[in-house]
Amino acid sequence: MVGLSAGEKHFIQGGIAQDLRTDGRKRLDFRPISVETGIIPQASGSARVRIGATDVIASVKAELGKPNASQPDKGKVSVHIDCSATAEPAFEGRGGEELSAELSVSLQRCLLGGKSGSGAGINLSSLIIVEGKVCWDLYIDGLVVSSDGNLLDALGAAIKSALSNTGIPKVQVAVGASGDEQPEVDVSDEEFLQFDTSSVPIIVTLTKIGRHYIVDATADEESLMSSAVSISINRRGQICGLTKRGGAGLDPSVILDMISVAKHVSEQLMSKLDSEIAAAEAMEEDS
Amino acid sequence: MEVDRADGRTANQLRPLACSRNVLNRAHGSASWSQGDTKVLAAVYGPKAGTKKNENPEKACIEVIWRTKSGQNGKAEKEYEMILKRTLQSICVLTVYPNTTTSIIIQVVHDDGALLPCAVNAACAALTDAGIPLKHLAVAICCCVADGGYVMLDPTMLEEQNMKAFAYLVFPNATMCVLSDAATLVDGEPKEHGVITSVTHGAMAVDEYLLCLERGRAATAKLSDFLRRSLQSQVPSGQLESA
Amino acid sequence: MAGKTPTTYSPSPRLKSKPAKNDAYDSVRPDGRGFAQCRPAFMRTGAVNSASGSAYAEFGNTKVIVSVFGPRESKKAMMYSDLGRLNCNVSYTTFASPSRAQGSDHKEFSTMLHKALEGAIILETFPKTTVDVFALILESGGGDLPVVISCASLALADAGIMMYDLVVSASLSCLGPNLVIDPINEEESREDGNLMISCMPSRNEVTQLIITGEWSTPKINEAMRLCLDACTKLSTITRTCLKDAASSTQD
Amino acid sequence: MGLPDAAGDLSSEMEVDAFRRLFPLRFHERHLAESIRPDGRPVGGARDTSLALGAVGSSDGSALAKIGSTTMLAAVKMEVMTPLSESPEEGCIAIEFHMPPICSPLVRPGRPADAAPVVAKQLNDTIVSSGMINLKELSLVSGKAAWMAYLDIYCLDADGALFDAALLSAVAALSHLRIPQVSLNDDGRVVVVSEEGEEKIDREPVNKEKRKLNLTNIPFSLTCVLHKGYILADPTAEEESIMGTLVTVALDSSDQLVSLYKPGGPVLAHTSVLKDCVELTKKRTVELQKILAEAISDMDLE
Repeated sequence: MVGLSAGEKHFIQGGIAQDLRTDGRKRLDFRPISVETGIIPQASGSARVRIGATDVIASVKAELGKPNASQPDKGKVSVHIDCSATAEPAFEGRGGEELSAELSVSLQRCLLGGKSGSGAGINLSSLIIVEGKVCWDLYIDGLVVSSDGNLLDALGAAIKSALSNTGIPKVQVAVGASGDEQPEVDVSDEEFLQFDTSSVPIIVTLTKIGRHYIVDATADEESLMSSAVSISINRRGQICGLTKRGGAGLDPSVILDMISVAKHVSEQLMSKLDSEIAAAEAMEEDS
Repeated sequence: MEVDRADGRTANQLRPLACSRNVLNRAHGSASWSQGDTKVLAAVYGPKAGTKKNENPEKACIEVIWRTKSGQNGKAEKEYEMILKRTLQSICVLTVYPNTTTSIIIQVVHDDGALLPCAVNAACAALTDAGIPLKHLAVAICCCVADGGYVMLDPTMLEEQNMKAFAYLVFPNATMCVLSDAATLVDGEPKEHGVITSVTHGAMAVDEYLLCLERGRAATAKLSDFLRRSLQSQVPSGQLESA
Repeated sequence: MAGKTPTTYSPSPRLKSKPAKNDAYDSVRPDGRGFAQCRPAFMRTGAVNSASGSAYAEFGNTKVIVSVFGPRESKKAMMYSDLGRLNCNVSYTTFASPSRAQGSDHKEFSTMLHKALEGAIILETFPKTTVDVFALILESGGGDLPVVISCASLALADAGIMMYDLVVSASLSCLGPNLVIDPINEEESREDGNLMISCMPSRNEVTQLIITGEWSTPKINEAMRLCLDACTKLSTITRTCLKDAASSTQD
Repeated sequence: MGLPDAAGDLSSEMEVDAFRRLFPLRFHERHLAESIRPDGRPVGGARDTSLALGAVGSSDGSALAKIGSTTMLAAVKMEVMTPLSESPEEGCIAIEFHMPPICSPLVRPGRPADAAPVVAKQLNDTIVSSGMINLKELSLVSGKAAWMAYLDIYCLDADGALFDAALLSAVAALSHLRIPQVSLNDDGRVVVVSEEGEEKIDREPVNKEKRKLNLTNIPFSLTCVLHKGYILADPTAEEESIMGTLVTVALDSSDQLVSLYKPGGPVLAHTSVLKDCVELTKKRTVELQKILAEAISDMDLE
């Protein structure tokens, strides 16, 4: 991690206090976002998102599986994030393991919502083929290629674009499969039905430095963070997940107006991301 | 009540003993010990610097590594390792090489009953071969108790399994010393009657256990002088068939 | 019983999940409590005397033991740091939950416990050393993490670790329109959303907040208000428990 | 603190706990000279023992045993298994001893304590060789279904004599065990007959009468420490670590010697010493049987 001298720290904090950050952005501005979809051919859906210098790749693989016994009418989704050593020397060997476990858990929490399935970004019941016997298993893998802060938002956006690029093959179930043995299922590889990602939330992380909080913090700003709140908000403005990271305590009222700010910022980010995805899809069609 | 044994031995007769020392050239000390078909190879890697975590640096530390013939180390092997470590700790002079670790590797070549006693004897022979300072040697024997309360020594695997109970006993070996007998008595009993280690399996009456102690002590006299003869012989790796 | 133990299954019937959307949410909960009523809390310090500080907590039938091993030298691999370190570990017993295989999420609990306590402990008072906080969940009756966090802060106080304030934690489930405080296993398995807050009551600071499921902002406000006053009630119980422990050692 | 002129009266100037930490062996030996121990017990006296049955709700049988401050929690969970081909009539018992990191400063999370598998093996040998459980009682439908009893023992506080407390809690948990009523449903799976409502009346329970295991000759044990001719019963962790020679004698109710376990140690155990240990264990077994009987009787009152 780049070491910051006391002078630099003071400089960054002073800047934020006057709503002017080192790279010229205001407190609530995002860095330029660029999205590419369909970059991994053998995955069902994939996307690469670059926010400033942070660069992440997400891929979605759909495979046939058996629903677990406690929820026979729902498919399964598993999120796994991997921090490659190219992003930071600290991620070498097992260094990045703790951070990637933490990222996987918060992403899983934001995507799957409550136990009864409400607020889930992905509608698990739509993944069912034969109740109790065969369903789709979605394996979502994220890879951090280069890290300059704000990993969670970048991964959230990458997963949302990868899901919108995902095609689930159409499936015929052989009739007459009685009893409890696995029914015969054939998967056609031409027609794909598009995955509906309307309710997939996006994640906005607000980092508190001194008395103010900023959006889309770079690695330097993150090293000054006293605490951070990541809020995932879906298109309808509902909050689908919230995690307060970082050590120092926060006053409840501060958290509440952080939530309102995040809702306001997420609308801009949502529209920007949708246009980027549409552009990437269009660019992918004609290439 | 004479119970004949499958291999025709009498109750107190041990299986043929064989001990050869200095069988491995890289180890500081090594010995192979076999009682009948049970054969164990022990290697000692001399006092190495440093002790393991939470071990007492003022004393030497003994580390036992048990290699089974095949497969993984289960709970039984862990227990053997702990018992062997405690037994050897009580016979080694730990204060001579403080802050060092002596590792003893036990490789089971073949197991046909009474495995732990055979390992103890092999470890003692290997320690003497490596020249580690010892207070006295340890001699181990397995006595099993038949249903009628009848005690037999050095059972094979088969006998061990279908007998009511069995006990592994470890005694210090008989010392020949110039002091008069009275001096070596410890509260009325000769020193070598003290039990270093005792592990029993299966239920038996208390006096059956005391009978095992008697028989075991009688057998250790024979074992001790076999051990002494095999150690004294100039040719360290001579195969000496027991009496 | 040699060799691989044969695979076994538990004969108890699968927890038949009640129809998820029974609209008429009965106003009384399965165990007879009101919506804003917490489970009876029993806490005691000094449960493990070979630890430098320990506590036992029983909320309804969630039973937890936490033991703290006072500032001791950290693992050799750690670099020098002039701030003390906190090392947390939460584990379940095999019989904690009805089905044996459960309890896989306790790795996640360890990091959450670490984040909840991190803000409250004055790390500068024990530089270069580590404070180990180990928790064992004896029986899991629902809402396990909040009980572990409150019990851990009590154990830290018992061990004499300098803290800004005691950390207490409460969780709340949203079942359809109702906000249900301190949920039990059954309610948690069919909740639409969950809010868990851990805070320092006298400083009115939130050290950790985790929300899952779909929430609107007004609902979050009300849920946080409910949780915070449950925390203040809980903190009075914790303080009285500490006072009794201190007074009993004097006389 | 004056210069220690003579080694003898060094202790008079230092306060007691500094002396205890610096010279633990001499501290204990001064107590033994007056044949008492630092916590006031006589040399042969055991610590006060308490037993609480039914400590864990989510298991079929459980018990919390406390000997002094050594605390053990044992719980039994019953699961159904298909019996092994060579013993179709018999169920099975799996005994597991855990030392979680909360019980002692020496245990680190992730790496199991090295004493744990040894105590687990000892427990397994003692319970199996005492023949206290007749595995045939665990059978449901011969050849098709049988009980697998998972007995898990957790050490909540390790302060010496772990084996005694573990064995006591295991035995108490097994005597508190209540086997759930089960019946075979249509596709051959064993399902608990839920007490409140009999869904299908036609399936009569398979094991109506067997509700409790009858345990014959229950084993109890006592650990003693041998030191310079003294036999200290029921040592604390400190005494165990200073005086290294431990002898654990396990007797069952008909005074059969289930196990005599002496893993090495500097002091040699002569026959007379072993006899005294067995006598102490006999007295201790009577005490423990009384405690267990009380615990079971007031548990039946509930």
